[in-house]
Amino acid sequence: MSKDIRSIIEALIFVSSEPLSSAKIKEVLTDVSPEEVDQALKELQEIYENNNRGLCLLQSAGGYLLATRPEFDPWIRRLLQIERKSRLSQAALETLAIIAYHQPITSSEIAAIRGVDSTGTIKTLLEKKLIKIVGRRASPGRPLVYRTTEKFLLYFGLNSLEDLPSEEEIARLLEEKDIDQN
Amino acid sequence: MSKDIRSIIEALIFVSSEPLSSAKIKEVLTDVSPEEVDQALKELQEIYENNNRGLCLLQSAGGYLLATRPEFDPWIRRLLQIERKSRLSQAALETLAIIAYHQPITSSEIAAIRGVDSTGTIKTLLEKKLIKIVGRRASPGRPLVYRTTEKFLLYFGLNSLEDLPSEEEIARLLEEKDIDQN
Amino acid sequence: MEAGDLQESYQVRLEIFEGPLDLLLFLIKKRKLNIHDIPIAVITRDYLEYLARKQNINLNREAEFLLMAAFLIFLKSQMLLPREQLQLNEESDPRRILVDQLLEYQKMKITSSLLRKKEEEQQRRWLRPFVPVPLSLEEEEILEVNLFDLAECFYLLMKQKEDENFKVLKGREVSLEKKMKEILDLLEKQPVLDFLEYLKQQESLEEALVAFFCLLEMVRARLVIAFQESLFQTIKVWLRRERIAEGLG
Repeated sequence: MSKDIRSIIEALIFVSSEPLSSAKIKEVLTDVSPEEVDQALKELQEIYENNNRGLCLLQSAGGYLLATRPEFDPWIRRLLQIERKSRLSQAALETLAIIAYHQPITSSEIAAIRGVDSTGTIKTLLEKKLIKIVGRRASPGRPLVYRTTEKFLLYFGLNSLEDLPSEEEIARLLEEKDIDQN
Repeated sequence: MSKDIRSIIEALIFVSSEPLSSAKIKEVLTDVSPEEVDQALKELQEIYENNNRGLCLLQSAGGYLLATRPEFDPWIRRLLQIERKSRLSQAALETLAIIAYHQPITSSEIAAIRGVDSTGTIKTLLEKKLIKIVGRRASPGRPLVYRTTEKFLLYFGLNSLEDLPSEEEIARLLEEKDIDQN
Repeated sequence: MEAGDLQESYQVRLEIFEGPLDLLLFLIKKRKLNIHDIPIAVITRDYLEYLARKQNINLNREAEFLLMAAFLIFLKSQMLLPREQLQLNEESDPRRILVDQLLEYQKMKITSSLLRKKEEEQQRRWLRPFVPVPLSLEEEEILEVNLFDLAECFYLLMKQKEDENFKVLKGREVSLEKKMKEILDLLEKQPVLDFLEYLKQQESLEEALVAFFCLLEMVRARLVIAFQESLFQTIKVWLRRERIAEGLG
């Protein structure tokens, strides 16, 4: 039976248009205990890790999804006749990093950290749905407040905001960089 | 090497939105002989036939495609319905936007702005508890009057209706030049 | 560092620096300076030298680069105060704000380079580009929405509705002319304007930038005299009396 559950879950992940959370899987598999679902998910992940085939099972934005392995990118682009995907601008990345770490945050707070006005970049990020407006700050002028979205996690392959490097990791990276430069 | 070819082919079939012909695969894999491609395809089919997992490799309309096994259909339908329920349609979004900014408002006023009858969408929004009936307008026909609910505020992360972005703010965000698009 | 040392770095056009902090970090690294103990005089000279040589810079950003220049000059004057008054402990070090800002910005730069790596890896993974068609469900497009979508949707509907009569209400936009008039009015009332004090009173960064830009314009147009001496802690601005009549008209 457990083998079947894995197969059903695999099929569900395959047809899902967004990362499929284990909660949703449990909602669908009403006659299977939550523990069994978790176990089956674990086994499925192991199968994908070990079989080294064309697809891999990713855990991103709080759910599971199927994707091709990165090393096959050149052939896929040849098939789809797509140039390299366009990357975010440096300004967009910086702004995202600031929002990710300081959310919820206002436009002027972002500008204060970057040292430059960021309205244009915020607009781009909103349009790309990497950030969203979540309300207003209760301060003079009642400025709009921004947060990162699920799509942000998905875009960078993060499972949750906790996957972002910690202060310590950043500090370590900074030190390494310093050493490199000397 | 043959194993790699199988994996590349699997990835290619996965990302292809229509059945992928072996001719197309051979076009992409220029440095692999046609015989090797045919052999790899045969092996890939055998793998899928024997492993009895959630997906199968179909050959139809002159090409290969990945699909879920037919026996998992009931669960997939259940999943798609759940996914659907938690989302809004474009029509629902438009209607909700009008109600949010123009409340209290009647059904015919909504229809006047959208240019189409909105009775069905209003019903959906009522079912989702994003809007509610708050009374009747004292005008001919005494039409029902709608408002957004607390759940609406929750859904969009707002404290109150005053937190809705003003038209000016949205206009500015939309018109702001993308300085970062170098 | 002599002028020549900057030559090679000058090959990099100003646009590639995201802003003044980016440029400052670059200069600090180039000289291998300790970020916690920046020799302000040195870095200010490098910074100004860099700005002076630039060509074709984005005017939107130029104001921000210039604002930083003004701040550096201000810091330099602070650093020249007599030693005993300064007591260079962490708290009273006038460079503190700048250092904090640089450190935070540096952190964000590191993070953004990590994000860049993740982006690269993720971009080489391909998801299924299509959603399987649900068998018998209605064909309505379904979507996930957030507040921006909601507001944008409403805005676009209204725009459609009121098409040519629709007036786009800009947010509180500060025009150069208005700001310049405000500054000139102030100078009419008081002999000397403490410019950094004035900048601090501005409600937004944008407004402060416009104000600073106005000052530069007025100096260029010889409407005012701006004076900054190391012993003073700010930039002082006087009206050029003889020019005002023919001035802005």
